[in-house]
Amino acid sequence: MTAGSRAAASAALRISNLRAGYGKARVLHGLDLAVEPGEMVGVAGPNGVGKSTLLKAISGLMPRMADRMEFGGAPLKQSPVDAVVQGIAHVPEGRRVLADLTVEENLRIGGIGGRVQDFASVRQGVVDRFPSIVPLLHRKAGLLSGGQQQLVAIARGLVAQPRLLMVDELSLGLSPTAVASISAATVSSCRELGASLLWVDQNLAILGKHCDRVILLRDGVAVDIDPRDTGATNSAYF
Amino acid sequence: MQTSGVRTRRWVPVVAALALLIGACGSGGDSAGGSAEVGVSADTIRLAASQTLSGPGAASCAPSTDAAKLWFDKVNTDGGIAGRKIDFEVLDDGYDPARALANVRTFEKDKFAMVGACGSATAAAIYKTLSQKGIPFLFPTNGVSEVVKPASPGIFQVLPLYEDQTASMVRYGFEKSGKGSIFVVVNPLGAYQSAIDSAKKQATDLGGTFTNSAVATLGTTDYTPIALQIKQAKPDYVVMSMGGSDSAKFVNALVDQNAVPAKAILGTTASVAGSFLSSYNPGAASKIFFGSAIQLPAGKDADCTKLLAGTPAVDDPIALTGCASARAITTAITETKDLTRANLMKTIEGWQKKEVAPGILAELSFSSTDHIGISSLFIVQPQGRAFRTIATCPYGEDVQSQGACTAAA
Amino acid sequence: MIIGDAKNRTLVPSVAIAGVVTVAGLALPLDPALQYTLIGALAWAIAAIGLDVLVGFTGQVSFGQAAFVAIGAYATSAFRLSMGLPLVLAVVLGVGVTGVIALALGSVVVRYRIFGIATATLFFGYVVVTVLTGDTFSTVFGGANGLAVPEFAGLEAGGKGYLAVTGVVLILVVVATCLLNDSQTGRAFRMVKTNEAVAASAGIRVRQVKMISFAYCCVLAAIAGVLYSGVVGYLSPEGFGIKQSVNIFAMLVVGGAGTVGGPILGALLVTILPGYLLRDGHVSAVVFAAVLLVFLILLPEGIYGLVHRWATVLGRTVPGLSAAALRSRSRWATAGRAGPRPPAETPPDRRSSGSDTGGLALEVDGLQVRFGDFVALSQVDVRIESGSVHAIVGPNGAGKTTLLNTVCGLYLPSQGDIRIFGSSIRGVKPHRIRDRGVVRTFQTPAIVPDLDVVANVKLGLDTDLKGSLWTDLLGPLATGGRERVLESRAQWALDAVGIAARRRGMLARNLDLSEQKRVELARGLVGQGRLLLLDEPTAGLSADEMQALAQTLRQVHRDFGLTIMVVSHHIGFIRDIADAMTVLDYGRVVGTGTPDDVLARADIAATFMGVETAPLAEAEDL
Amino acid sequence: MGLLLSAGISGIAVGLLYGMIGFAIVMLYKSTGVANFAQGTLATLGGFVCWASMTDLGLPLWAAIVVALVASAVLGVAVYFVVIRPRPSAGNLNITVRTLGLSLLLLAVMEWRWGAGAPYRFPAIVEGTGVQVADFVVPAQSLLIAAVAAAIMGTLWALFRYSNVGLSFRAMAEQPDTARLLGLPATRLSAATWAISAVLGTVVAILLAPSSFLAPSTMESYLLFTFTGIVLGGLTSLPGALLGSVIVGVVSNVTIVALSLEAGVLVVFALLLVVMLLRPQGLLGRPESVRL
Repeated sequence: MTAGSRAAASAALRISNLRAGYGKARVLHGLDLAVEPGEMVGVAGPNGVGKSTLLKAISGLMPRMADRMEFGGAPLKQSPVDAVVQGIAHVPEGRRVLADLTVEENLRIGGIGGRVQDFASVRQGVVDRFPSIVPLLHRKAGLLSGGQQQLVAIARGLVAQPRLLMVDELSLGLSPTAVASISAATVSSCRELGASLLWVDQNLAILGKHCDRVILLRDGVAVDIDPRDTGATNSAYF
Repeated sequence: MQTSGVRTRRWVPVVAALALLIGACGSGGDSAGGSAEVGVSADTIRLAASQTLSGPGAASCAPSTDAAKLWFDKVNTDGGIAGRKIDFEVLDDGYDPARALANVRTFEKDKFAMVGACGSATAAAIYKTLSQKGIPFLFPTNGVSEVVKPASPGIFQVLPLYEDQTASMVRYGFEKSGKGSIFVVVNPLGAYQSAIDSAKKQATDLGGTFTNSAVATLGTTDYTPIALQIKQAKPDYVVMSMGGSDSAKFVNALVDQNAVPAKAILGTTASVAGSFLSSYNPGAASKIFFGSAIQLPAGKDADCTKLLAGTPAVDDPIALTGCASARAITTAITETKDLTRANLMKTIEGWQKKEVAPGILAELSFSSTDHIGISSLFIVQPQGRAFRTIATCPYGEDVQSQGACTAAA
Repeated sequence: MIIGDAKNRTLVPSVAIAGVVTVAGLALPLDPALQYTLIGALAWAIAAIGLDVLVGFTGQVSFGQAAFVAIGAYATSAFRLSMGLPLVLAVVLGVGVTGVIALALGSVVVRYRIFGIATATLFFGYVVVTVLTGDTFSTVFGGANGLAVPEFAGLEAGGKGYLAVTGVVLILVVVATCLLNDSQTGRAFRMVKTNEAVAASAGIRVRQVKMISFAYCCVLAAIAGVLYSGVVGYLSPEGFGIKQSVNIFAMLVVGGAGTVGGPILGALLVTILPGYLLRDGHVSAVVFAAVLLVFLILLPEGIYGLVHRWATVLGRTVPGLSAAALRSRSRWATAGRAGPRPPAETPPDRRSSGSDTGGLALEVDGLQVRFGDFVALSQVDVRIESGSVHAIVGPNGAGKTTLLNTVCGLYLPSQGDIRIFGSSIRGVKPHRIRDRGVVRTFQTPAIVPDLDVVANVKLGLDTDLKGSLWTDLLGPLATGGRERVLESRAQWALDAVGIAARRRGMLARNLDLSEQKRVELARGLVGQGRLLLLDEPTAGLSADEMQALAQTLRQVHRDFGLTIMVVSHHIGFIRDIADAMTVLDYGRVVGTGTPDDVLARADIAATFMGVETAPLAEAEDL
Repeated sequence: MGLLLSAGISGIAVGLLYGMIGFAIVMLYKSTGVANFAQGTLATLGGFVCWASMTDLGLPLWAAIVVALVASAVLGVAVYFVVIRPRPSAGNLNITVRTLGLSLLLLAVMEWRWGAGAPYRFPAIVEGTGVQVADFVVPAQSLLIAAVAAAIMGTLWALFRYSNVGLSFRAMAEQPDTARLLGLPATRLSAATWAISAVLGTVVAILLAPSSFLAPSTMESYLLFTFTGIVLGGLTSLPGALLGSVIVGVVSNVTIVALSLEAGVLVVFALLLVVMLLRPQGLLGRPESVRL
């Protein structure tokens, strides 16, 4: 495809005995997780179980302890800046687009922190992959609909040329059609870029449909489940 | 309650520490002089000053006590006064009358006399206490009339009040360039309202007119608005009673706005300072006339000129005044046989046309009812980075009795 | 008796500090200059305590405290000199004038946060100095040259007698401030400091509380001014400038903000160190600023906190000291037990109408809420039957919390109307809405971390704060009866939500999350709440805790017929307790009815359960 | 009338100076949440570095200005790391008071080192008679001030609008957490903000010093009016800070000329209170959504 798609070689994420939480309230107690290069991994679980905490711990946004925490063979430092440089892009829960900035500026911001050499071509690659973003480029991100914002947030993550893209609650507050189209575009982008995907969502069905592997978080530890069996598991925790 | 143990336990050490602190401070303080007069022993005379050493006024005030210190040091190296060395302590009051008063309270137990320093407000705050306790307060720079008029016991000053100075300057201006209209600008130095009123009275008495006045806080950054007012009013004279650098800023604003008055800018001793010379715009120099307590440039052979030679203070009128005042103090002490506060005051009250700092100060005369010593005011004009004396005007308590000024040679 | 009963944290050590300083000053043969400085320090300590009430207790700021000291001092002196009033009358009038000016300025500045209040008070300080210096009032105030203050009833300015008077006034101020701190007003101060929005929805008149705090701060400044003017004997504008305001601020920072004893220690250090020990102006200015910065950056708890920390460590290591502490503990504990014990079960008065059944508790009609260009809620209609449990569900960002905030008055609707028990809340302030029985909890528990559990719950009873400042200043003598009622109701509410008795004396910050949520719920229950708004009460709770909460809610709902409006993500929880539910998405209502009916709808199930079916009617095409 | 018009024009000149300081304060406040009460003394210190470079090192004016600007950038960064960054959990009030403490410290150091000879006459960067507008002579220095103010504000505007650094500032101001998540170096950006605001302050001090002279407390009264201008303008609005400052300058100068210096202070304060009462969000600020 375009220049943007060739750069990223994927890398493996290895975590063992991860502990993290907010102040006194510990959320994760000794979690093990591995994401292989190029693997699409979904993480499901009810509210408050620590899905977002997991992603924040990986990107270094919150304090954590672990016996091992490596990405591409190198240890992960406790700093979001380093995580981005190492090739981890984090699309936070609730999109968190920069409301006062235009969509174009949001994309530019995504390219500042990372390991991007040729921003223009990377950006072009991402925009090509999300054609519906083109007419929005000069609008303020805060005025977009939820689905459009989610798209911008994911595109903003992708322009950092990640080797691992982490998406928190992609489906949150979106209509099923929006969820379907954004999910498809995200997964295919990752596959083309050769990036792994760590996708946290309450919507187990959508994870099952798109991911290679789905993990269920319960009481701060991870249980692998069969992605084809997600329908049955769904009602278990609602 | 469950946790009350932790709560109550904490105060025990707090209080213990506190008691230690107070105790430590308290043990510092008792010493009593054993001689006949407070502050005078067989080998020492203790003098002190409360001076503006910090804050905006520090730069223009500090040189006076610094120079006094130099003078006392010289006296000490020369053997002191009748075998007694002078011990001189200066405390900072930051131009805050309350702090000045606090300083006086620390001085009152073991100092013989207070050496005057900067500041009308500080002098006004402390003079009553000093007077009541019989502590001499020698030659402060003060513009508040109640401090010296009527004469308070022990309070003597060299400089005339600003209200008398503005009147004298108006008189000098009218004498030199003819009568006209005046605009008065003052900083709140001393009784500034009286300074405005007396200039106004003098101008109208002499057949001139008063257009307006303005008051600006000391340290005002932008004098443009006042310059604009003056430009509108078009007075013949601007009369000012302002601090050194404020005078310079004000004069500069007048020049910038083409608002320099037709005839002259007349100022008081407060403007005669190094800070004026270093900052004024010489464009208006020929129209500027200031009253000065000291002759400028000072006589080459004067003790203080020699003492300050080689230091930047030699050109600083305030330092020269400080040194000359210190010289007057040592003269008075030397002339007092049995050194008590009362005798010192008598010595000074006895001075008639006394030369205490020839080449710098004019002759001083005091009496039991007149505690302002100066007998003539020098008129100085800035020239480049120095002042030059261009005339001498006789000065007396009664403005009407003042004679005509004589131009300097 | 007062001391023991009030179980006040700060009263004993604070009075001890003030007392020791005063007694030491009286007993020791002090150097006159030190004695003079010490009296000044005690006077400034009063101003610093006042400022601490505003800053440390209420979380506000003032950079103009010295100006209020000046107003008190000048006004009193002017009443004596210009009008010839006797001393006592002049002092009363002088302090009163200061209070009135403080209320006037306070009514404007309390609307602002730090930046605005700091600027306005800083400027006010400048204005006061300018007016005092200026010639307009120079005949009264002496202008730049200042004003000589006549002696106070024969007390020598720097003498022991004056020291004794100043010390006694300081001790009285300390006692009053500690009592205030421990009263309902004091608790309201803390709550405002913690979170103004939460305080407002708990029924606290936030602006009024801030004004009380501001006025108290300034009145203490005025008292300090009177004492200071007497010891100095001379007033000039110079001494009350911005620099002195910063000095007072430094006193409480260095001493320990948020305590009563701290500012006294700070005043001693800040006044005596530069004024007496380090006499060189330049050195003391540099040392002073450096000390202030070191405390701000490295020791924000101040001397008081530092000594307390040492004392705790010391208490563990030195047996004698801890034994002494133990003795004192048992004594206080006995005193506490000896006090009147509230009856264990005293449910709050219910309204005469009895429980709310029949009619509508809440009607939301065509509600629209906008933030600038963003429309958070549009055309929202909700009806909640009295006595029912109604759930609001929807994805993040759907507008659920916005809806709660609008119902309790924190946000203004741009269109539409909300009626609570039949009457509109248009233009009604949050605390008034609270008075109508609307009680609210928050997603993250909005408790006051540095108050104990019981005090936190008492805050929910803030319905008759008005006019209580005066009685609060008198402490248990005047408020003992009310406090007992508060105490018993708080204990009852804590019983209701199942907080163990041994946890109730702890600081709220030390509780775990589910307990904090229950404390918040207890605060909601304790007042005469009729409509309970719960925002994500289940977030972060384990399944067991959630079940326990559901049971608690069912119980209070049954016992008191409360109407409950609850926002939650947990469908199971909602099915468990709700009679009806409304589904929000993109700020609009997409479904309403009984939980079973609504959740049976395929489109809604899709949103929440991830079952792919036909898109929602209003779904966007990206 | 001509007099008041002149006063108004002179007020605009002063207001531009307030506005430039205000720009620096608002920039810091927006991106780091700190109201910097040390802005004035930091600026004065920059002015003194410039002055000392000329008198002690004998550098020509332009070189001294360069030295001062570089030194203030370094100082700004140092202030951030030593005074502001440690213990961020202490809260905004604590950190705001830290800036006051810093201001006292810098003032004390300047008094110690340079207080004795102050105020110093500072060389004007441009000489000349200036331009006559109505009755008012706009001095050449004021024209320079206007030009520099326009250039600085234009540059800052372009920086914020177009450059990656500016974009990062805006992201940090809007959502600090998200900015960190996107790998923006928050620490370096904050340090840079402090450097820029210190440099801006020094520029103002160097422009101001020729007319108001250089003394440790030179900027104090300016700072008060600057903060007032910011509150009038709306706290977080850069154009608001400029507008508010110019209004303060004009109102103050017109009142001084029409009435008295004292009245000038009182009228500006009254204006502040009226705006706070009637338009709490300031002239160009956004209203707060929560009411209490």
